[in-house]
Amino acid sequence: MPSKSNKPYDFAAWFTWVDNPVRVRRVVRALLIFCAVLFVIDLLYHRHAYFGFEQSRGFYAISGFVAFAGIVILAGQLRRLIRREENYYSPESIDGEKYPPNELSIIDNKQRSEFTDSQQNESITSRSTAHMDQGGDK
Amino acid sequence: MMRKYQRQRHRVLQIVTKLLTPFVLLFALYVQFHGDYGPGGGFQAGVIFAAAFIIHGLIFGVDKTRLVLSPGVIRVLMAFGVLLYALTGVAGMLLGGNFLDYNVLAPSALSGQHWGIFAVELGVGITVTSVMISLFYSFASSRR
Amino acid sequence: MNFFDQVPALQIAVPLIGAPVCVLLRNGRAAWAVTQFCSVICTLLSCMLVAATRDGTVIRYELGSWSAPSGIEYYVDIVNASVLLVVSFISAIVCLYAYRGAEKEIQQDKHYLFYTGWLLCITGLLGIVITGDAFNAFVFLEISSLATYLLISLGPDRNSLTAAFRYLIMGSIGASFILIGVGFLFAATGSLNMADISARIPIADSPRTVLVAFSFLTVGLMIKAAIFPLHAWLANAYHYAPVTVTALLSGTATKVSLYLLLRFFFNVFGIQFSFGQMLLNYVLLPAAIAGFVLMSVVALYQSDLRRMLAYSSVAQIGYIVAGICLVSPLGISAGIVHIINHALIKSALFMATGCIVYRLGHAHIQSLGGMAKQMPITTAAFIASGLSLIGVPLTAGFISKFNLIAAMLEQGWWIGAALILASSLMATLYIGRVVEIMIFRKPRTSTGTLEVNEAPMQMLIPLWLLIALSIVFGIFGNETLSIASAGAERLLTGPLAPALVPESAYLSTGAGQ
Amino acid sequence: MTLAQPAFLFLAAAAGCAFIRNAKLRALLLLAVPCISLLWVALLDSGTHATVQYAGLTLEMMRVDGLSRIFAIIFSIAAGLSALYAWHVRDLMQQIATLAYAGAAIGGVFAGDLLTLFLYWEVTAVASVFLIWARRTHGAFSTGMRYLLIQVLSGVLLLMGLLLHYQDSGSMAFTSMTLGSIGTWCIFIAFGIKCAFPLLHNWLQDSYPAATVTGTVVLSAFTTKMAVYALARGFPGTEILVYIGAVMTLFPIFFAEIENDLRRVLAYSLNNQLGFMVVGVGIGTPLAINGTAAHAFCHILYKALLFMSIGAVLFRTGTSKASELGGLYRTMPKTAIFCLIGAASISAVPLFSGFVSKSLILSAAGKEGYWLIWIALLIASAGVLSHSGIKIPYAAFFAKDCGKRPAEAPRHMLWAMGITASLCVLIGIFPGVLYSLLPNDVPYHPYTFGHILTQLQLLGFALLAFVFVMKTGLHPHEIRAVNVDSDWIYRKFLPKQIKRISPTIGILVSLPGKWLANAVAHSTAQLAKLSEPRGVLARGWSINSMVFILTVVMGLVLIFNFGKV
Repeated sequence: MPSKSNKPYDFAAWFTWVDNPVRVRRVVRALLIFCAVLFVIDLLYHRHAYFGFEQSRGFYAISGFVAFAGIVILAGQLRRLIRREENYYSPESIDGEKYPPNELSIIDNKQRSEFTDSQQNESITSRSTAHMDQGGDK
Repeated sequence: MMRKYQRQRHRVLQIVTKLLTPFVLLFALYVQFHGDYGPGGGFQAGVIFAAAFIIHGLIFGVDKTRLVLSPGVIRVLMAFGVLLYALTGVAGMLLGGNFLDYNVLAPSALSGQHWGIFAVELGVGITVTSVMISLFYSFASSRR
Repeated sequence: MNFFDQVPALQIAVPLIGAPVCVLLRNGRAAWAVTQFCSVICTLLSCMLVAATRDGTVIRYELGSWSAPSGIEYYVDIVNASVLLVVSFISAIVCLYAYRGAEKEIQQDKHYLFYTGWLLCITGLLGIVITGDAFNAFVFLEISSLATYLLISLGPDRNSLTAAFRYLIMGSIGASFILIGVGFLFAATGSLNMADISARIPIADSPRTVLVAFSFLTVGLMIKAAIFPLHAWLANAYHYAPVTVTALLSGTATKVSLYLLLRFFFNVFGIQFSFGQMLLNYVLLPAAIAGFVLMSVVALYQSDLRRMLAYSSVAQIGYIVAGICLVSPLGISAGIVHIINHALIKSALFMATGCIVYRLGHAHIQSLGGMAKQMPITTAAFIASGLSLIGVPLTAGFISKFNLIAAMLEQGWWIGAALILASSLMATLYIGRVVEIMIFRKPRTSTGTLEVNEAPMQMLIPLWLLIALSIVFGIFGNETLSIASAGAERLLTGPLAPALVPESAYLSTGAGQ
Repeated sequence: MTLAQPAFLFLAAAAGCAFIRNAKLRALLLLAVPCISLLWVALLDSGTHATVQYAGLTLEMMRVDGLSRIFAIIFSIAAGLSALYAWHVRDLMQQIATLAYAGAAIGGVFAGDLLTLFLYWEVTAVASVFLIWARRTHGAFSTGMRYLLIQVLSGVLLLMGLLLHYQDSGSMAFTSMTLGSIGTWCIFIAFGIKCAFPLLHNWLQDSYPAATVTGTVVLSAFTTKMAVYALARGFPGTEILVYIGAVMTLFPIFFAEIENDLRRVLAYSLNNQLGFMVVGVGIGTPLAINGTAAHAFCHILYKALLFMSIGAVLFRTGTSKASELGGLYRTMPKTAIFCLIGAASISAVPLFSGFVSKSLILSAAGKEGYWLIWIALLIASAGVLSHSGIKIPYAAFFAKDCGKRPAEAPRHMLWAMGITASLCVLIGIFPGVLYSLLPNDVPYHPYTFGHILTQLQLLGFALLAFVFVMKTGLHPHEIRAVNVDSDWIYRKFLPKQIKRISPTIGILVSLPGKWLANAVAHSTAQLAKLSEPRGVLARGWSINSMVFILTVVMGLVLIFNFGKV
């Protein structure tokens, strides 16, 4: 198995942080700081605007937050109304059926299934040895 | 004797038919060839001519009639009649007239008409005869 | 005598002579050769006629040199010259196809009969079109009908006999109606020559007799042309006849009846009579519209390809009739264009179906899966002609559909135009359904593969010839359109004869030999 | 050679494809033709190039100007990229359909008159359906049928409209029209169907998830953008479009948010992006039209990129359902990166292509004082971030681990995605290139400090909101379900009603007589049943009934004839 892992660079390493709550928290904190800085700049900088309401301080920040949250919450409510089971229209509709496998090239890469949550190290070399398969099949 | 008149019940009919047939045929020919001057013509003559064979078939059995006039011959006659008709028409064309123009068939228009009608009526007569007989054959044979 | 002067007579004489020759030869192959030869000659002859009449010339040929009102005359103008060309061309192409196409469907020992029937049928059809004599048209109608019954009954299916018999009954009723109509016309006008009748109708003693004649002729021709409520014979006949015969008939028989309808309506009775006082629009137009809407729906539900195409034919005839009923130059030329185009399209579709039947032995739509793999050229042919039937741009079908809708809108007939569009939507569906199955479905056989080969080349070449032609007509639509509008103009000018033949010149009754 | 045009190249190649036995060679052809076409389009001079006589009309087959050129360029690029993406496809039907479809779309934008437009309009409809049917399932068949029906309906409406318009105005020319006559309304609705106007939009969400992996990428580029082009050409400045567009930007985001099938999410998102373009057309100022063209250009690229990445996921895992996916970054990191670039582009993050095009439309709306519309677009921008910017990559590549460990996308797909992604980034960084292609000469600078600031604020706080809804559990979970849209009316409601009503009608009319009842019940509600092979209309009628009908017809004819005498 390790024979396959001698690739020059593994881009997956860029994303391992998403599975680490500690580092996610760190990223969220960075985002908070970034937003705060933007907000402060907005208070200081006089923007050119088309409409009066657009001029008000923090307009974009508030509208971005409210719009996003509003959409998600409203959509959640909408789902209650329009949700149906998958073969609602017909058991043979595309929602219910499987994509015909002969059109695909499904490869479940067993060599890489060792890539698990426990792996925190972004360095490429850390993947060179075999790991216990901990999270591959949960 | 027994072989010749198998169906004893119909002996009278059979003999009368035998006697009548030549006259029917003769009458048909008269209607045929008289057609260009008086009432008559190929259609009527053809039917009468065929009637002779049909009555023969009815009385003596179709198999006997088939020996007299085999379906192959009928088929040839059928085609020949139509051909005669059509070729007469074409002959008119080749001789410089229109299709079915009899005037040009002979030196004088009158005799041309005569010959033309003669040929065409003969064609019609032969065709009608053979079609009638072949219809009779096919109906008679399908009943068996 | 100039050869060209004899062309109208040769048009009929050639297949007429060919038919008995086929009987005499008693050999399938030889009979085929004769039929092919005659059809090609007829095509060339009708090409000459079209070329000669395109500028509006009228060719009148006196049969047996008997002058017109008493003798039979052949009357050729651009309208029937183009129909002659369609009939003989379709016959030539389908005959080429029949060399292999008919070999499996028709018993070997009946082949020569088949070709005899074929030639007689063509003789009759060409005769109906070319003649200028009402009674003679009936005679030719009978010739073609009898030959058609024979051709249908030669089908491989047991049902083909029943189908032929039903057609026989309905066809005979239709023919009798036509005969009655012609009889009444004779009673009213004292003439059998179409040109003469058209001149005499306005001065006829008894307009009621003319009315009855008109009614009988209309209904009789409606049967023969399979216009909607009187179409029922067509589905069975097309379904159970040998496919080769269906390909021939779909391109010729109904078209010829439509031509005769045109001729009687416009040139014999006159527009004023047919469409003005007669209220024909209340019978024929609703029938046409109901036809193309309902029959398209029906076609959508068919499980057999031949039957589906048969119903689609009835729908397409509805288009043609609707175009004619508009009584405008655009409408009539749309009708004539569609007569030509639909003949090409539907014959091609039936020929493609014939290729399928040749290899598969049937044409059940659901069992056509895997066709594209095994018979790609046939499938492509079916798609190409199917697109033309739908009326996709660049195909012949589009030219007709476009002009028909344009003509409808010109008259302000919204609903008619919308219904045509709806009907063409349904055509999309019923063709699309078949195409999807042919290309994307797996075969229904137990092995999962369709064990057939591509149809023989002798069948595919004529098929593609026809398709190529319909594409050419689609791209260069001006050519057919100009012929059709010349025809429409001719029809709209009214009576065939410019002046009334004096009563004294009229000899006696009787028109036939 | 005046007639020659890129569209014919495509169509000829499509026809030629059928005769090439080697599938690799066909794939090469598929790739080569768009490249040639791109060069060709770039070198074309402006003006009318080909006029032909067809069916008694003078047709302008080839009109080149700024608007048609930019659409033709992006269509060529999209065709090339999707061909590269589809390098592995060996299916002849799909290859032919792709070429014909792309060619027709390019031909459509060069059409100088309505009839030529109609011609290509129909060809796109017919060619594209094969990309759906090529999935080869029953579901794909019925979806394809619905798709084809709606597309052809649009075509026939266009045909009817152009004929009426021709009668009203005496001109077939495809230029700016004003709504008013029935003809122009027909044309407008025909465009609207292809452009997926609200309530006419279902075909889009219905069909795109049903197409093949590669087919969806191809589909996403052409039909709708051709309609946008047609609107921009035919109805610029038509005010109703502004409102239609605003609705289009808003309503799909809610559906996209809760949709499970990621390709359908993208289809909703496509609909929402079209809304921006339609608003641009509706405003109709030179800046707005520029915005529409630029946005179409960028949108084709990043939407193709997103469809490609989700297609790659589908290709490797066999599903594109959010509920079945997650955590795929582990083994498909490159696809994930490309997907993120696409997501950034569609969300209009500065330095990505969406930013430089969308702001044109927003600025145009602002300049013309459409404040309500402007707010709608702003909300929609947040919505885009939510479903396309976050949901798509998050659900597929991150979120919880679904346990699947598919291999990375095949190399040619990666190349296709890579090129598309770099185009997105390049346009984002160097907008001047794109702007130089735009039809109207209006100077515009997207990268002003205020603009970047506001956009970053909008996106940053929207992201914050995402964190908020995730933490509070308000974010809708990904569950296996379908959501009914207005297609419910024709897929569920109407069929049910017809079934329900038919016996009622039968009972109602049974009072006057049973025969009549049957006749009415059948003719109103059970036409379908009548038409089945055993149905009354379709089965072989007996001679009796044929003759009966004949008598009736004869009677009618006589009555009508003699009624008048």
